[in-house]
Amino acid sequence: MLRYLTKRLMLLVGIVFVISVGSFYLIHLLPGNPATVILGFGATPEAKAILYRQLGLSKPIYLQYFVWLGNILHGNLGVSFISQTKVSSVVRSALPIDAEIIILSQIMAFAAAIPTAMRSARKPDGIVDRVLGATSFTLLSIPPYILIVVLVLFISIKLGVSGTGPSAYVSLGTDWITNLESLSLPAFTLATVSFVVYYRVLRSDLIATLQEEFITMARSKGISQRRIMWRHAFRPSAVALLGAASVNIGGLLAAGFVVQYLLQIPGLGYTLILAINESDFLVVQGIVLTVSVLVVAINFFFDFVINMVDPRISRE
Amino acid sequence: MSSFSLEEAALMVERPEKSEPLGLFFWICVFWIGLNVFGAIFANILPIQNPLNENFNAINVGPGLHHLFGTDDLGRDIFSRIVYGSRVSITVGMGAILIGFGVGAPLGMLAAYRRGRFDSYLTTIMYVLLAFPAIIATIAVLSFWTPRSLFKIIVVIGIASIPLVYRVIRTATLSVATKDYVIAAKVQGATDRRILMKELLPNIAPIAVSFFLIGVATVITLEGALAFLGLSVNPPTPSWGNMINEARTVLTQNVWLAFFPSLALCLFLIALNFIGDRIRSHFDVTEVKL
Amino acid sequence: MSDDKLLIVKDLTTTFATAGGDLPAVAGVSFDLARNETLGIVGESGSGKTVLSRTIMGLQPRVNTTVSGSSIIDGFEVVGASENEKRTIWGTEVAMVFQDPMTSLNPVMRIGKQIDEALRVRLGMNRKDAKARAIELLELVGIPSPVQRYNAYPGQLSGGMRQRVVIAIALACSPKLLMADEPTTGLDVTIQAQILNLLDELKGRLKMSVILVTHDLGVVATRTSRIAVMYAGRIVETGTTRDVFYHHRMPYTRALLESSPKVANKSHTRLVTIPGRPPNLLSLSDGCSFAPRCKYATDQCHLVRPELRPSIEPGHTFACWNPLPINAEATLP
Amino acid sequence: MSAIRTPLLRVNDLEVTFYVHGHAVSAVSGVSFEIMEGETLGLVGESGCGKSTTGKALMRIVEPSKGTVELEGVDITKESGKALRSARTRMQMIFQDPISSLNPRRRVKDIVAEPLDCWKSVTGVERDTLISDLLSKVGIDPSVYGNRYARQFSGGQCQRISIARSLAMRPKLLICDEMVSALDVSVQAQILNLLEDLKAEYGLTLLFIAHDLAVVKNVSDRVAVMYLGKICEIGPADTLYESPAHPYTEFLLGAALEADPDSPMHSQTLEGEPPSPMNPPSGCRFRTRCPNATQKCADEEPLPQEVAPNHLVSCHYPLTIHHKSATPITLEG
Repeated sequence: MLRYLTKRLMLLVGIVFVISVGSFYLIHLLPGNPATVILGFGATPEAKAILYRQLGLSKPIYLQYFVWLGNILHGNLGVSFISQTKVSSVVRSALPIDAEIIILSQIMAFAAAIPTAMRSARKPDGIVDRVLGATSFTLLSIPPYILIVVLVLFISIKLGVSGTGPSAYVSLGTDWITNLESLSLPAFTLATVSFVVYYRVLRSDLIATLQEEFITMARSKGISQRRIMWRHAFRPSAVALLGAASVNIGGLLAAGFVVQYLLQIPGLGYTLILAINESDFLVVQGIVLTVSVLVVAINFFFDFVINMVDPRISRE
Repeated sequence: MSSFSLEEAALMVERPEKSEPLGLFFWICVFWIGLNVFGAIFANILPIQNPLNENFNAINVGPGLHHLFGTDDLGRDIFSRIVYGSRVSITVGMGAILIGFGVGAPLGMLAAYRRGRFDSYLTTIMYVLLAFPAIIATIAVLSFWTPRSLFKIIVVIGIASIPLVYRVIRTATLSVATKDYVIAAKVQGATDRRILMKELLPNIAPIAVSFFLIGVATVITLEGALAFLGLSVNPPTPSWGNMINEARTVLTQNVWLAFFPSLALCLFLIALNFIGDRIRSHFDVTEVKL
Repeated sequence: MSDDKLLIVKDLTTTFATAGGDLPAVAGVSFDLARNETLGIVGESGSGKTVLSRTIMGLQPRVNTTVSGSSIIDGFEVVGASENEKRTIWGTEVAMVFQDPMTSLNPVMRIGKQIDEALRVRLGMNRKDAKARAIELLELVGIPSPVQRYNAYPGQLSGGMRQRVVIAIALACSPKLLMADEPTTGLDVTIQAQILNLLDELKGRLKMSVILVTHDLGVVATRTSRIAVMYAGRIVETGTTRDVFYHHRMPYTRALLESSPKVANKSHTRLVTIPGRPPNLLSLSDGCSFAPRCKYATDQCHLVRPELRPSIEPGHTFACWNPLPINAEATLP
Repeated sequence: MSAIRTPLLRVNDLEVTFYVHGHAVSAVSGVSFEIMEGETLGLVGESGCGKSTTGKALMRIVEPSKGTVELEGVDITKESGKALRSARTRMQMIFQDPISSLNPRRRVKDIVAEPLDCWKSVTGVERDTLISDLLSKVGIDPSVYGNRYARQFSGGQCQRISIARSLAMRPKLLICDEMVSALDVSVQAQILNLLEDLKAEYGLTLLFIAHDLAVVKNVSDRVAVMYLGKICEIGPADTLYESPAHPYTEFLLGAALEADPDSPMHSQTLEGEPPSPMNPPSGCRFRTRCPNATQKCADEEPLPQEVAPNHLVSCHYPLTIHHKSATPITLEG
């Protein structure tokens, strides 16, 4: 167990290193002078000189990386030359919104997927399973950006439910009820996207698990169906579910970006797109770095949990 | 001899036969994909209107005989825009996944067959790339790699899909490569090349085809998302994604504008996903979870 | 009279609905079992012995399965009982030791918890008592340092140790009938001997009846008092172990005994083989299922199925139109 | 059996080491034996003793870390590339799992023709006649089943097809790795008889690896017993079974179950389980379970010594040659 975690932790460090190099190098992949990229074409020579000093652009590239890395490690993501604000504070104000949407959506997705998958797995190819299967299959093929458009059209516009449409975002600190209202559609959309994946993965894994001999063994002990499902079948299958959740997280963030952008919710996604449109390079770099590291950290966390659930994994 | 042996019967006692027939809906889906691909390839030759042709006498017309799906706010024919728009979606979807398979599949097969150091190094590298949130990286690169073009989108998504394809193909090959018949072929004196082509490939083909189709569907979805974020091909070139994106601002005035491209996209995705899913269950490849 | 019968099986039939049609895995099996008796059920793969043992206790798969006939365990009719009703006898009246200890233990649950479970759910023990009892059981089945092993996962134990754990779980609620389905098939010979000795010893100590299901005649030869030989879902011969080995009448029993290689054979001894292969259960003829492979078969055998009929020894029955002659001497083929 | 024998295969000090999490595990540690032309050598042992690994190392399916394997005087461990591939065709191997030894997505004809196609040694017409001939020899009608896919066959038939495939290049040596252990007794007997027939017809030399002592005895001229990566006893089949010199062999024979109710119950069973090959005991590897072990067994590794002609044992205290009273067995037609 400890060996396994150490190994994974080393891999994590490696991945974060690659991400940092990638994010750093992003600017050099782009055509043109980095200073021009960051400041735009209309930049004054004075501004460029300041930037050169700040980023150490006259030094060799590996030294530039270490200067940059040193800054990052001190929580300094640079200062946006477009909005003149610290990138770290931009990230800090946007990040909680993403976190809230994702946590809400995951609670909904798990709450819906686990009981439905169990119900389906109990009688595969029964009526309930077929209906759920067809529903999940259709939902699988509806991209989140279409789903959110449909939801906005029907709930905010046709039904006129206030506080759910575009630009309706209210921060959690202001009023938590209106905050929840304003995030309900995005969270629901992401929940649907996740539900489909979780339901399908958990259902097929449960069906396989329920055919295992140890389930028959559990039956022969005379314990209840409910207990067999939760204690004997769900736990081994939870590994597959957690694995799916871990893989899902990257795509979920991206889907969250689109949804935020459409509803103008000032999370990382919306901020990122605005920054892209304004060619605010440092903000883009900061967000990409933050999100990447976050995804990797979440994956690591899931690894840890999976390892707790299934003792077989760390042994092989 | 009957084709059903007692040993198999004994197996069936424990696990019911899982191989499902392909069914009618499968063939409907195949037909639908074929139709879309046909339209995308021959859009210029087909008797449909010019998708860029603006007709100010027919703005925001509903579905009808003249304009099958109606027109948009510039009077352009939606039906023809959808047909032309499928070009972008299908090209990006197929192109990117072809890059992913072109690089990832041979590497995955080779790694699983060879094992040893080659496999462990390559798999570690791929694992690192896989942990890197590919979608975020795609957005980051595309946002600054201007001007955007179909080619660049395909290349970026294609490269991002390599580790995914690698992982799926490697896992699939691994489950086959340890079978005794592979050792048996080696013992017959078969070359590695022959083993890869004759013993391994036919057995991983169903998984590969299935994953290919589901991969195309995923990339098409992603292209749509990029279009929403303004990171895909630039208007006026139609794509399903940017058509929906443009239409959503006028949703209250003309629902058809968003409805038809959304429908085209969803139906295409359903067909792809269904075929992929059915191939997998038909060949009963449960070892690999896609 | 029926009081000393722990188990009465009558005309038990298990049919699976498959893609190829109805598959009669068990077709009209009847026998009974006295208290403290050990019965061996012998048959090749696909003969229905595993399905039979599961159907007896009502543990057959729940989907696409039809069961008819009767199986009464200590007065409880299993056939037709709901899962909830059957749960009242599972573990306490009848328990099962499964074939493959690799798959019959939950890989993500500590073995102690798997033993505890039955004690707590079925016997209502509290956590502490259940743990103490589980450790006792581990000790009973011969697991060294049971206190430490209590917290082990199945993956950390060898095959033989796992099978001991499976036995401990089966014995947790002191069942009256123990079904052992190929309990030693996957194990090495020396470990197999250990497990069989353990089962023998526990049977005597805990006063259980045992049904030992196996394909290996060597397993049942010295450890059972009676044997039932199965072929294509039916019992084709049954009697005391000695009668079946030495005075068998059914040609299939003879063939089975003849075709297994023996340690005492000289090297390069030619084995007697049964021509052909086991029948397809989906397309059985009306006659004797063994007829196509039987050298004594006549037209009657192909057309009419023989029912079990008595031989001269008490309790010895066989299903054959052209049985082997009565063999007075105790000899093996 | 001819009087003058030349060794076809000479294995000298073969070692195979696996790496598990960076730990060296010696699966085979210093195995030496010879197989004479036309002879069958049986290799028995319990799971994990390294018998299968030995078989695979001979063909270099797993790489030996040390030692030599000489086939007709040529050291295979030094070959590579085409020479190795060609050397492999002079030896062939049949595997335990008949189903997984055949590619389910290829036709029977193509499977049997695989070695011919690899080497392109024959013309199309020759190929077809050769395949038909081989399939008929193993009892599979080529005109009926030649075009079927392998997945449509039962275990016994798959094993027949495997045998046909292995004979296509007319090999000298056939390595049978547990080839009948997955089969039912009736089918097992058919395959064993077939193997003996083909051995005579093709002039084969066999290495027969199995865990079943009775099966090994039936086919082998000489038998080698393995324990934890080493051969502990090797000798002519009949004398080795009659009077084992190594305590482990005696335990193994004692644990083998005879299909006879009157066979003596062996009160003495081997206790415990084999130690892990990751950390084998010093000196004699069997000493941890051996009732006769002394300090000498822990300090010194016993070297093979001859207790009877051709009968070698690696034990400091070999059992004295005595004649066990064999179970009286009468053989009938």
